[in-house]
Amino acid sequence: MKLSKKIISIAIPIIILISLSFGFIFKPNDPHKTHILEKYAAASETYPLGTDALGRCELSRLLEGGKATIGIVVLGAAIVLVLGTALGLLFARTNGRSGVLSDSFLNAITAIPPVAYLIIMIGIWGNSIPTMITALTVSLILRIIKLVMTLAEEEYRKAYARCAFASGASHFRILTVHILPVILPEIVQYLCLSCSDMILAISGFSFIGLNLGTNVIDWGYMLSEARTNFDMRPELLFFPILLIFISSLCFNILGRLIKRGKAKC
Amino acid sequence: METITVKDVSRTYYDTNGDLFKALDNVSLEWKSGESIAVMGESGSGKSTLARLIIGLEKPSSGKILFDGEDTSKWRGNRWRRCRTEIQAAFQDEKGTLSPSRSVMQNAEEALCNLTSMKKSERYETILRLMVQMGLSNNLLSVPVRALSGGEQRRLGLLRALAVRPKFLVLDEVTAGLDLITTESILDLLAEYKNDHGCSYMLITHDLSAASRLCSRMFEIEHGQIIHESVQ
Amino acid sequence: MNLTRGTVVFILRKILEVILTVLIVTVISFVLVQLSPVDAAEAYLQRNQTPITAETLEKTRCEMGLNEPLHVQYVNWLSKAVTGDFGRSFVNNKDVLQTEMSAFAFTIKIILLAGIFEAVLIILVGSLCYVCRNRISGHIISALCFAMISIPPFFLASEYLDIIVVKMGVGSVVGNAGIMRYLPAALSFVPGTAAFFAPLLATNITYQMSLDSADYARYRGLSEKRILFRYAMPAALISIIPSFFQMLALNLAGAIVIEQVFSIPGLGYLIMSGVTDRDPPVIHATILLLAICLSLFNISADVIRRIISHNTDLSMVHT
Amino acid sequence: MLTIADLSVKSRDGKQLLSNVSLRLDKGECVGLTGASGAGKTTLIRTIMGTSGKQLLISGGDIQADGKSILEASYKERRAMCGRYFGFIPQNSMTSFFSNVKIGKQIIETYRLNLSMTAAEAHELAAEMLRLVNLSDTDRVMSSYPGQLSGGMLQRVAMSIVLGIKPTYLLADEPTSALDRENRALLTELLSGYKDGGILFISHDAEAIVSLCSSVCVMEHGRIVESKETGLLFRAPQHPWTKAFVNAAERSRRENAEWKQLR
Repeated sequence: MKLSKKIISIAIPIIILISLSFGFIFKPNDPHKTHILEKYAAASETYPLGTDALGRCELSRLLEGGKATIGIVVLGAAIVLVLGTALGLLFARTNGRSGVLSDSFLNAITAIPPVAYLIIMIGIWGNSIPTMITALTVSLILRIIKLVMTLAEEEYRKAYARCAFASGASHFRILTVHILPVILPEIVQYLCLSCSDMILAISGFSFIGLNLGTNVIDWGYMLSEARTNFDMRPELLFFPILLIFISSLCFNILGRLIKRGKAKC
Repeated sequence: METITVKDVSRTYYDTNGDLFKALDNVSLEWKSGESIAVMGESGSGKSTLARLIIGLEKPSSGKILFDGEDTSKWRGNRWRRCRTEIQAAFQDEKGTLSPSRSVMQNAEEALCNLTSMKKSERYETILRLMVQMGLSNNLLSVPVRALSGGEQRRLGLLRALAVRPKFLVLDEVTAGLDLITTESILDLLAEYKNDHGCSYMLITHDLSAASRLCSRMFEIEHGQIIHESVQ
Repeated sequence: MNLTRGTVVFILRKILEVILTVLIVTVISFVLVQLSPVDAAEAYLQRNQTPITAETLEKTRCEMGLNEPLHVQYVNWLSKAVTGDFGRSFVNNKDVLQTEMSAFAFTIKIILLAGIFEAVLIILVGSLCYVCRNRISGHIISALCFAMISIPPFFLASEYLDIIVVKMGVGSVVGNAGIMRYLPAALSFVPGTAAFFAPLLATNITYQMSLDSADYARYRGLSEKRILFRYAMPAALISIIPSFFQMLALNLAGAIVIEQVFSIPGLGYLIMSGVTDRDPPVIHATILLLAICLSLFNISADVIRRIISHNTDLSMVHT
Repeated sequence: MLTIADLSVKSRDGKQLLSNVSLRLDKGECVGLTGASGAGKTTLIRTIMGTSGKQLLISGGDIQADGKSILEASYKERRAMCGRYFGFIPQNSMTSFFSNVKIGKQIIETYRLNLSMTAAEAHELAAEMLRLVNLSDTDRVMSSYPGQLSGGMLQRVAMSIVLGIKPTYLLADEPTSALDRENRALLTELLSGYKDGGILFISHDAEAIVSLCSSVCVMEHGRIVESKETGLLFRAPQHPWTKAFVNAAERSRRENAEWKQLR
């Protein structure tokens, strides 16, 4: 029973995240089409959550927004997970000698939090989905490579790695077959927590105007729009922030569950 | 392989605040096949370092280790792998010498997978036979490694090394930290295996009774130097 | 603190790392500006409504020194930057160093103010979390904290402005002097960070209280309160400080968004305006300053972690 | 006289840790307690000391110290007995002292709490006791951190604390298992010299048990399976675990003796 309880508690956040990022497939109507006549329409059959200041369907905009905000983060995280772990294992020094210069270089790069890199890149290139994805992956991947290297080197010094070597296992086999399953939970956990930070950062940027391009809808932008006529329809403000909160919460929950799962096993 | 010679080997490390620390100070000894030797000394005397050098986990700072006259310090990974079937090791490290993410069966067959071309079924049989011999019940096979007790983990480490029928077996403190009864059972098992398969041990320990039971020659090591050799 | 050879080497390495960070980040910013779609010279001409023709472009580019190859530009900039001369802004021709310093003053005030509030709140909520760790109230508080982490600071800031200032008329949107200028901005960081660290402090105190040393202290006759306040609490607090500093670095990066919401002319504001107006000297100088601040926060976290791990073994549960 | 009568203890999640344990410990007497690891020995110490709060539930039996039941005593009274009335020697003193506080400070704090004396008197007593456990360089020991001293020295510091306070009952939880040969002999000698109270000596170390304890109890899964005078136990063990324990102890004693003549 215990194991299935854990699987369920991991499955729920994942299902929520998937439904939010792929919800746009089921959007009732075109999020961009404006119907000035039906401005601020109440919830109805055609507009399940009513319409916004320009009469656009709120629900479809929310679902479209999910694609942008979470889609980018999840895509970036996937790239970072695969590439970062591979590069991290590749660079892990198994001969025990730690190069001072390369360590300092790595520390230097990762001293800057990913959000700061995001700002520098977005600021200079202007914000668009490709920029956001490259900025996100580049800044996160550096940290993942450093994390994987430190973890792999730490595990390599442990007795079981020495024993595996004495049993004739090659470096590659020790790193992938023996060490990777041990350090993978921690990598995934770090990624989940970073995704949560990224969601807040992305929506923050588009909230202050650095949005993902003119025709791209995302929750931060919807939030800043809804803010202007806040007292007319407060729930227009409520929906986006609720979704930002839920998606960030799901990533945090995933991160914590994986850690607790790791701590147990 | 017939003899392993250690010719005035020294090994130095840098300790935490960067000063040089001599773990081994030109040690020389002969280890012939068919003869078991014991290396005795208190913790920190350098005996585990000697074990790691002989198995090729580290390179000596100076001096040579010869396998039948061939200098091993120049060997690369796969050259070591070729001689692994003849020399194996079992370590003590209480944090566990078994791969935590793999099951008991996967750990047991690690040496067999890497060194022999045995098929899955063959490997399964050998492991089962050895499990019975070691007094480990075979329903432990699919259990994760951390569920095993200290004694069982030690025996599994031994089983993994013995599975490839090595001629030389380096045992680094395999009975340390175990209660008297489990120690006894492991020593009985090693004695019995020695008579059946003629395997020669290098027993590294600070436990006098274990050494006197299994080994004919004993070296006492202190601060990285062999200070006394005696024959039983 | 005994300055062993190891510690001196460590500090030297850390200084090297700060320099390396700064160099890398400034190179990145130079390369990115070079690759940026809009050319600084063009933007300058547009601003001054002079017709953009081949030779006017060429002339302004010469003035700006943008015509030399990238590495020459970088070396010139760096050599001048070292002496504190960051050149003049292409937009308002003011000395860049002045604007940087005043912007820096704003941002640091916000971060430090936030840091103080966070520290106080962490200790209070953390101890509360520990005291009622086995009761329902303890679980409720940690669940609340866990949820607070996911509330974005910029939302708290915008809600403060919309509801408290506009609706209830308390305080004013712009132009409140003195500390009131930074307080709301600083306070918008506090809930998120405090909510992250409070349960962490509680777990650490429980960890410290369950150690062998605590047990032996009990057997030696020390009372539970004495062990808690003289040994467990300080140890737990000290072991949190390194990651607290790293969180301040994160707040610094986040401040950029908050400053926009409150329109406080801090570093974030400067980066945004520098970028939208295509003003390379301001961009490079601000990014340099940001890189220095961020790496200093990061390095201080490492130094503290080293001091902790060296003469004490306050191993923390997790960062 | 410390008498434990049919003590049964359950953990919070209902696991039965001790079931009707009975034991008597007189002043000046040393009773050995041995058994496979996880047999409940540490639980017994925690129950006597009464420091585990809600984690352990007493489901039966009683502990009488000098005629008064300590289970009925208030929480405050029981905590006051720790250190003053019940002494303790840890198994691994490397992790038992606060690693970020100087040894001298920790000793003086213990003395001042238990013997209500001034700092100067406590410092004087500490120095005297350290010399008693032949840690003659008292200033260096008292001004160093636990991390800077060896396991053997720290164990002797713990012993010096006990000698200073002279508790009526001394509980020793595997004091010799983490030590090498010389320190083990030294600590055993110090323990044998302690006549100011009863010692409950928990250990696997057969040699120490033989030289220190007048009677030995063997525990298995929270139950006392055998309790005899030491000589009788080693001559005629009944319980299977005791038999194996005695054989192993006998064999290692003989081999060590042989090996010594050889050298």
